[in-house]
Amino acid sequence: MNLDVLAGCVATASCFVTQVSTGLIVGMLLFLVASGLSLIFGVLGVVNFAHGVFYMLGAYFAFAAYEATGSFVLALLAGAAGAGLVGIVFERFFMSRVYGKDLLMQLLVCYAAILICDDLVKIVFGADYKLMGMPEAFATAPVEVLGGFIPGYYIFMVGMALGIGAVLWLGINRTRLGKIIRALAINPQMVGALGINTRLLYAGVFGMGCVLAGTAGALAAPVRTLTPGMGLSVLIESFIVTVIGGMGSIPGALVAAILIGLTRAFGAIGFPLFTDGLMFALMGLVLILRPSGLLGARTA
Amino acid sequence: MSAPPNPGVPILEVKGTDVFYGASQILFGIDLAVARGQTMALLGRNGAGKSTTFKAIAGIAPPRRGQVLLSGAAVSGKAPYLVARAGIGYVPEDRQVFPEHTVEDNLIVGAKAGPRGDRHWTAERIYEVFPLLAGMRHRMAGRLSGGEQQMLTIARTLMGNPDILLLDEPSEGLAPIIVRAIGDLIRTLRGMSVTILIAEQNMHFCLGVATHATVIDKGQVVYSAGIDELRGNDAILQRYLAV
Amino acid sequence: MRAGLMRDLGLGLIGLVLLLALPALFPHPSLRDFLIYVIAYGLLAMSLNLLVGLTGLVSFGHAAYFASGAYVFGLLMQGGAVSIPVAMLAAVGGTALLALVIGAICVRLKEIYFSFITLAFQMFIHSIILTWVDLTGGDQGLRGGIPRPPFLGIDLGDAGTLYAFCAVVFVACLLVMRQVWQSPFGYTLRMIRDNPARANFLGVDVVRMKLGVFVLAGTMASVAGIIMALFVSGAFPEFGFWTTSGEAIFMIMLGGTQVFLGPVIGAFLLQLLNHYVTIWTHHHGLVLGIVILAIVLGLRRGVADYAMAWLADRRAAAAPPATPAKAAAPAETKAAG
Amino acid sequence: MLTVENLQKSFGGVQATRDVSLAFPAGSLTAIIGPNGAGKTTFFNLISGQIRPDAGRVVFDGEDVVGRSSLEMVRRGMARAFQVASLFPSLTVREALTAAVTAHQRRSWSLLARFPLGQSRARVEELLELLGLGAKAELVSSSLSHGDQKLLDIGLALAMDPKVLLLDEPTAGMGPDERWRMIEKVHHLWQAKSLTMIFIEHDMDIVFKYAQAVHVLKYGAVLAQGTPAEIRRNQDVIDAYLGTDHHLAEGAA
Amino acid sequence: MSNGANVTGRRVLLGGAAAGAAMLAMPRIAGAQAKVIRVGMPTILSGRVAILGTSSRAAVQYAFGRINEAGGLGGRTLQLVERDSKGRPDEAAKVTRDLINNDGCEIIIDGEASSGGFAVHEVVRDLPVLCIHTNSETSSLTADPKLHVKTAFRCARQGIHDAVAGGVYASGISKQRGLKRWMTCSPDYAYGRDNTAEFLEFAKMYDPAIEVVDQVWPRLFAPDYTENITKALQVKPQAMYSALWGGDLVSFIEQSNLYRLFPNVALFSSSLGDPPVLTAIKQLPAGLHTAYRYNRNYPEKPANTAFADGFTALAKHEPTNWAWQNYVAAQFIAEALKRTNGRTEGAALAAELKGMQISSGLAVEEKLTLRDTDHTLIGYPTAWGRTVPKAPFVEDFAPIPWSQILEMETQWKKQKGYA
Repeated sequence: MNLDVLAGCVATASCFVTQVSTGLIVGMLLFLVASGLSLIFGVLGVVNFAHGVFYMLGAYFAFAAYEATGSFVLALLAGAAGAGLVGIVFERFFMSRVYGKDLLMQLLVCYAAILICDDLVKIVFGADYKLMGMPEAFATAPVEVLGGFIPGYYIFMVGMALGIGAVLWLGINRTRLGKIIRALAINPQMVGALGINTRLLYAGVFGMGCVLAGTAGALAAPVRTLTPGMGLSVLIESFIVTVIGGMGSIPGALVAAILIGLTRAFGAIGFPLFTDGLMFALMGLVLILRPSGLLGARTA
Repeated sequence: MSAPPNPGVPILEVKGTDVFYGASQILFGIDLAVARGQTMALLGRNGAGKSTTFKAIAGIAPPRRGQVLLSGAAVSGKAPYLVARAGIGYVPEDRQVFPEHTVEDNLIVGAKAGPRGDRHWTAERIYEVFPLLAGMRHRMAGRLSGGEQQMLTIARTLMGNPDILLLDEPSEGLAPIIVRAIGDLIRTLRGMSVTILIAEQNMHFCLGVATHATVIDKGQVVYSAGIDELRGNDAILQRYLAV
Repeated sequence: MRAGLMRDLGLGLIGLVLLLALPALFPHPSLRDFLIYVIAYGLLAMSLNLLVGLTGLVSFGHAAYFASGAYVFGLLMQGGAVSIPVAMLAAVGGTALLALVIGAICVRLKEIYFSFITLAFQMFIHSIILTWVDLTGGDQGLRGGIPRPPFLGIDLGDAGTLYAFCAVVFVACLLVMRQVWQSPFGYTLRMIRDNPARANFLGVDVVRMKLGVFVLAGTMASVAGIIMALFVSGAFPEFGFWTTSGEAIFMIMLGGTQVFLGPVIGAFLLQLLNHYVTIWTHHHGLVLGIVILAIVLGLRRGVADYAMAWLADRRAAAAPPATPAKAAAPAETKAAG
Repeated sequence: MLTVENLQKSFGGVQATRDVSLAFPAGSLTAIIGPNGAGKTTFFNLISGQIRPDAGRVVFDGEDVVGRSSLEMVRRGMARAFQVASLFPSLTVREALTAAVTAHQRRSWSLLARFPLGQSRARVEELLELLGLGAKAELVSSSLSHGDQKLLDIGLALAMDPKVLLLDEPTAGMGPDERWRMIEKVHHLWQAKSLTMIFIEHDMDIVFKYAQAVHVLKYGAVLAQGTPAEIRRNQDVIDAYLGTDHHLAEGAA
Repeated sequence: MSNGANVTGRRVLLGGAAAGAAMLAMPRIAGAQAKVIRVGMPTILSGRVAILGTSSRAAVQYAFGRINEAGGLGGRTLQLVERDSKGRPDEAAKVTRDLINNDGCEIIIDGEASSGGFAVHEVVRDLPVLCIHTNSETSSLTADPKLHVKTAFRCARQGIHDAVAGGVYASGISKQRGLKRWMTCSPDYAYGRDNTAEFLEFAKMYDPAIEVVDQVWPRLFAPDYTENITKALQVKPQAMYSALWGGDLVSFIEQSNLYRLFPNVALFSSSLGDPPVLTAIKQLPAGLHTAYRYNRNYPEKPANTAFADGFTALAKHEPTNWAWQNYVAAQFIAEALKRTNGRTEGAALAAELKGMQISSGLAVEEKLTLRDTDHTLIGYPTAWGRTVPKAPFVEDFAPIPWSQILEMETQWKKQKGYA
């Protein structure tokens, strides 16, 4: 433990700025993945244990598109859309058959999806490490803010994530479609009786959740190594975020992701030996004190 | 309301409908017709098959035999949402409002064009007809009383501009005084020539609001007539409605 | 019910004789290895099913107790101060204590939150194993093998004796679990599984009952861990990783949760599947995934449960329409009408 | 047997129970009526220990029991049945009753014995006979008819050998004939076991025919209490609940 | 794809009628005169480190293929049977037993990472066939006499050798450039911690001016290292040591590039010099220091280049560190079999392998030796070099003399109580 250093960092503008930005950088990709997880749980009531797969697929699709076209914009779109499409197929053909069944059935379908997709990625892309490479536009020196440094790509990444989060929030709370989706979460039969195609909507929401994970994967592809099975550690972290924030709550996912990000950023300064433990401890504490999470509505 | 394509044809027709749940048969050849502007009461004891008839019409419990026709076109076999789009506005029992939506958002979720693209029910028009809801438009629906929720569910379904409104047990579980207010509302809608089919156990309620009545028992239609005729038929009232 | 007990003891004895006879009839070491694997993972799956199938508690973190049994046992044996039976008792007792502490927190949570917190504790224990390198050897596990000094004239260094020992322990544990399954305790757990709130209103202390079975399941899992440690002569952090819990869950789903021996059948099938799939292809993830999908979406339940339901259907079809079918109709009418 | 004094409870600012004081003498049969949302079920939850009141006293069998858990209330002799039958779907009727009796006998922890325990048998047979479910003892609970499910729910409560039995809408969801059969049975049980019974009911015909006393709740407060005849004439009750056009108010039953 | 899968007549399955299908294999054609000598390989073929197994497998297949094409060993051919342990040590133990007991493998090449390696080691103690560990770098596996197994050898780099070499090299640079403030960033598990501690021990021994100002321990397989990198920005060390490897190292370097970390901090990496890592990194900064893992230009010998070309043709990528280790192990096995005239008993082969020397393109001088005292490989390249952005990615290899390494190793063993 090193509280003096921690206090010193908080008091120094350059360190504070850098570490806060670190927290956001770490937190924002987690937020994208976790918000997809939360959206799916909130509306469909299922836990998508295969969510990491869509993060991985987003990264690989982006990688493939970037290799083929050299366009970063196309790569992002390919990652998001590809993950979304696979998500819709997965929902329609597999996941939708275990709605309302017990948790274990859903767990196993997801487990199967993880096994199959990891193997398929290995067959198609190989077992070796891949990296998409940084687009030219971002190959600049980090931006200096109050003596702290923030890489340009990360500013873009955090901006994208926040923007997507804002659009998601507005979409769910302000648009008619969003209101219908919230209604679907509460009472799907009734929504159907009002003339709305609930199956299509379920697939759409599941796909949207996967688009969020895929976008995160695509955004990560320039800076994180691609390997089969790369979704796992992201899945576990985004689970922690979802549980802390409250299953089904997207604002909760944002708060928890930032919380985790800052915990890691300042934990690295103050408690370098226990940074990961802090995350688990935080989750355990939340589960014990407030099982439905910080902003979760459903009671446990 | 704009006129349906074939004015001579009943808006809703149920023909020889059998419904099964698993191996057990619930409905045995139900025949039912509702003409434009009627308020038809579907009467019967608990378990007689009223809700199942409604579910068969709404596409939730698809008939194994028989047909459901809307203005002469078959809707049976379609998914519930397609039945709703075809113009059947189904209000299930138990007042299923979206509790964490405001009153207005409940209406917005229900809003859709009618089967012929008509949109004569708007939120503003709803508030005229349901003045009680107007004052609560920003209230969470879950905070409304049982009677207010019942009105909201009816209003929400009207927002979909249906050709016919199906009300399943609108008086169930409500205090007698609220039941009367719901009755007043239905009479108002009747006055606006909205076609309505009501399933009820509460005979007295129905006698006050309906123009026609069909009585079912053990999954079969046993009587169908104008409401005044039923009122005078003590045999039917005694035998099937246990009054 | 004396008769039931005697019958179970008899069946247990027959099972044990079969288990012991198999390697004698087909004297090939790989059969023995295979069966020990089935025994260890079967026991783990059976113990998990006390929670999942009997009590309705879906634990995602059951492997923690498997690992705890293996590590405590392995460390005591490497310490060299105690004999195998003493180390086994200590490992089981230590794990019971661990399960008591963790369970006291976990069983208060419901449904998916229970699953999550058990998972969290498992990750916590796994990370302790990984980071406490001085004690556990970290990611490399307990190095240097686990000594198997003879006790009471039994030498577990001999592969045949080790197998026989494992088989006896296995059958003994099955009998213990069978007794739990058929006891008033077991039936009270079924009440909790079906409807905990109602059980509470019938004077059942739901939280304490859950804690009781949680500890019991933990101790049984620790025995499985001990068998595994004896067999591979080591203990590894993977024993306590979520994938081990996941496999145990898959075994009970594969075999069936409502038939007593379902999980063992699942363990057997999964080991068989794993064994052959890894031999014939390096895309075993692909194959295993497809098999899982086929079972979950095709059978929609474990094979033992499926077989039982199928038998029940056949019997129902053979007999004249039974009362249950008639009685069911009005209930459904009501639910629907 | 049971008295409550000045009971208060609010949920997130909404007063669900306001200053409720009621008394239920030993061996009485009392109905609680009121419009939806009047706080009837909340009242049951408060006295059975499921939720803790904000203020007030619950005196059960001469002792203040506020704050006791529902578990303890059951053990002290307060059992309840539910509006929607609350059963153990996968257990047979006999298994469910036996397990309930075993729990009542504090033998749930028996690990060494086999189920069913010998000492529960006579009691289970008695319950089966009392409920008239003997012929259906081996059926799985979930396959029972609606009425039998409600009956079994009451039977589970009776297995607790209660002093006070709370019934939440025992006739809910039944047809007219079935309703009368059900209430006859309940009435019979009340007489046979000399219980103190409190039931929530919407069917005024049943209430006025069987209840010895009627308590009317509205918006969480006591609107009226008295004999059925008094309640039927009570103008407040007519205004708030029965309404003037109710055929019962005109005395037609 | 799978070689082991296409074996015919390998096994016959009988479903046991009694206790629900029993598994049983027909006794194989055993003994010294079988036409084919089967070599089993438990390794990791799935998950994040699948490349470890795929490249190990390819290397052995390449070596066996060349031996078999040249007529085999006295008319007998070598055949590899590999099995995926999925990275689980207990699974590694199980498949190893199975390879020996069931598939008729008479020799084991243990292609597991360290943890699996210890598990396989214990199996070999039970079933004494010849086993060569090819991927475990943990020193204690062979250095600790308590763990000694008569028929087990290690044909892989050893942590302690690397640590001495790294210490010698790093201290040279630090003295020359005045690098006093050091930081470490290594994965939080036994290998990462041991490797880092040993490196620092020797670096400080040779240059006492070195001061470790901070250490960070990211989780193994962590996707993101930003908090560790920005920590380095705050600490401002002059040099950094990292035991990160594989995909983790690729992420770490690329993420550090975003912060322009390396122009200001001299990186010393134990694992950067591995071709798959070097080729995966899109913007490899120049001048990073790395230990040799594999390089087609070093040692500068035709045999090495031939191996690189041959392997690449088969595996479709450059050889990895694991590839050369397995390739060399296959050569040792072939030589031992030659000397035993095809006898495959573990004891007989072990007797030959003790102290065996072979000429190899991978030897830093002439020969590679399996040291008889502790059954471990010496004489392999322990050089350090500097990165350049384009192929061959690492240049200026500075060899560290084995005499110096062996001297330090002896001291270390005494200190540990191993000798």
